[in-house]
Amino acid sequence: MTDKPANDSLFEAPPMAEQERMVEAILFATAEPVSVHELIGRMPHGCDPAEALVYLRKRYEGRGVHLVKIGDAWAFRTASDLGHLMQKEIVETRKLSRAAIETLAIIAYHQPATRAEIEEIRGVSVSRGTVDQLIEMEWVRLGRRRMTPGRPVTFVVTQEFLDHFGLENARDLPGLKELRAAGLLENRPAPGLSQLGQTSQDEEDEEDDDQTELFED
Amino acid sequence: MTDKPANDSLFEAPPMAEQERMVEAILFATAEPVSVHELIGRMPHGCDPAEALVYLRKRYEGRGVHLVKIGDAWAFRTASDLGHLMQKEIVETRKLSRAAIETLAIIAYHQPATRAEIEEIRGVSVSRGTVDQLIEMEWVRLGRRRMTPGRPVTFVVTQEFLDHFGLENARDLPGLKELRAAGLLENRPAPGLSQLGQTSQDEEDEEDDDQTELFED
Amino acid sequence: MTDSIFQEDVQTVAERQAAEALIVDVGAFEGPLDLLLTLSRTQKVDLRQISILALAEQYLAFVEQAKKLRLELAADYLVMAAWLAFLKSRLLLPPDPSEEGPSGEELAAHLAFQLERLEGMRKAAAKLMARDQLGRDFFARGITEDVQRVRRVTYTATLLDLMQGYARIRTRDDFRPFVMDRDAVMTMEQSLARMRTLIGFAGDWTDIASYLPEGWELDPVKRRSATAATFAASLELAKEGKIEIRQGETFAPIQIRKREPHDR
Repeated sequence: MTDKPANDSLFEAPPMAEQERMVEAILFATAEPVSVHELIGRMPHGCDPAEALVYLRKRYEGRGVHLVKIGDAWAFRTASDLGHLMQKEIVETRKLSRAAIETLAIIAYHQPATRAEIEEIRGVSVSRGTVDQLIEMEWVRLGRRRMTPGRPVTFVVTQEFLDHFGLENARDLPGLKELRAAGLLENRPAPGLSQLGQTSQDEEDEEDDDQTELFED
Repeated sequence: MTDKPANDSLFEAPPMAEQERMVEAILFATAEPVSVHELIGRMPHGCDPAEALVYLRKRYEGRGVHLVKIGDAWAFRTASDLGHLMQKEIVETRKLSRAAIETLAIIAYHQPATRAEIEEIRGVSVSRGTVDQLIEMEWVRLGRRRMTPGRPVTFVVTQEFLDHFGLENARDLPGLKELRAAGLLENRPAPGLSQLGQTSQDEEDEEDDDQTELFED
Repeated sequence: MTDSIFQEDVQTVAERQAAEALIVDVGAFEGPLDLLLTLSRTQKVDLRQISILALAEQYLAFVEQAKKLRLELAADYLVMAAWLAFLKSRLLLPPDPSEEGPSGEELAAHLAFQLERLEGMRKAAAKLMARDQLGRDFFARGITEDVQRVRRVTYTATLLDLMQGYARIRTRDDFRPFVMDRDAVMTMEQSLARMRTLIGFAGDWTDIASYLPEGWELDPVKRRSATAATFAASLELAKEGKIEIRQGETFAPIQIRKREPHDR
């Protein structure tokens, strides 16, 4: 690969080809994505796993196993066109209810999302069990509290969610651009008094602009 | 990815490169080594996994993971020279135990000091582990054997010790008077014990003299 | 049966659509917004071109039908019905300039937005679930190796710790209660017991130093303690009349010998 000598260190780091081998071994040994930070911690002083990952990813292009990025972590995953060979390995995931799937999608596309926002979008109250199930599956976790009256908790998707759906990050969600372009990811409060949903404090200012934008033409 | 679609036909097996990908993915994802027999069962009709394994094994030669044969089954294994990467080191800095500090202090103030002397000064027996720990830390090393009956080993402090504590010499350690001046000593010393930094050997000799004087004719 | 078909023909479009919607079980809807979205599909137009007025009428007809069939409708369906009735009146009546609040168009636009957004999320959810999934379409490593967590503990101490430690020992030494030195101390009782057994063999004058327990004479601390205890025991034995005791001069060795009974 490369004989690029070790730099940025007082100590001699192993050659890049060797670093690539090390990253390969570490990532092969685990089912969980490993962050660059952890790779640095486990490899000899002066190593540059970020660079090694670039070479390694290239090496596995088109192979039966791919190197994939999940958030700021990396993992080997089998090529999805070979999934049919792995019938034996299929892990039965719990069947999600329609409510759970919709709730998950709303959290993923609107994150961070409060329960009130989820309810407003779905037009029904969200049962406690639905969010709990998603949290239990480790696809959803609590985000920062919203800085609005009542300081409601927010929900965000996790690295496990990204890993499960083969997403590098939440920006890669399918159809995200189109939804955003259509203005459907804006939190638009109901005009005046409405039973259909609560206005979210922080978005109130944008109210007028949004509406004209969408319905002008 | 190859452009040849997976072929499940009875007559035409996928090209060897594709078979190699398949074997790679199966061995990667399966929880135990996989036999050629099982590979044949899982791959499309007409495949020759035995041949694919030959290519695959070659491909992984010198890599971070190797293709190895275990009995009549195959599996990927971490290259043996990289086994050390399967450790995650957590460095934890702890304060030295009271016993170790006291033992160290006695050695530093009284060096060279025998175990018996340390025990005499501390008033309790010194566990083997305590001295071993100090030696392992390279703060204490063995000195010359004492020329007394039993020729006991002595302990002295090391250069590493001096470096750690910023001392040029163990004699630079503050004496009892200075410790008191610094508020480190609250109790008044017993008469005759004000001199600190003397080796216990000296004290012993003096005691010896006193006693002989008293009891000899 | 044919009668009823002819009867249906006389129904208005809205009524027919409401009847169609009713084919779907009410329980299958996830709230009034979901029902509205389902009803809106009967308009067979893009959601952006939907007639909110027509939709409101469809919904109200649905609720009417449900009431006729004595179907139990959850409260939020009825709330929505009331709101849509209000919206319908706003949309039909010319705007009253004295009236406060948003116009019927604004309310309708928001409802259209909500329907479109819900539809958007439904489609997004479907796309998400259609993606290749871990453990179904692609797989993680099957044989994993445990990462050993090696806890390396480094110990440290400061010069202050060292000095305090030393000071602690020295000061403790100075004031250590007598009993703490047990192992280097010989009590008079111990010495007395020892001498009682040994004295029988001591017919001649013997230095009391020779009565010290074996090994104690090598250790200065032990020797001092044993010497004192032996001396005190000697005095006790002399007092009992068991031994005689003598010393040539000041600091000369103290000697003892057994006192024979006939000496009395």
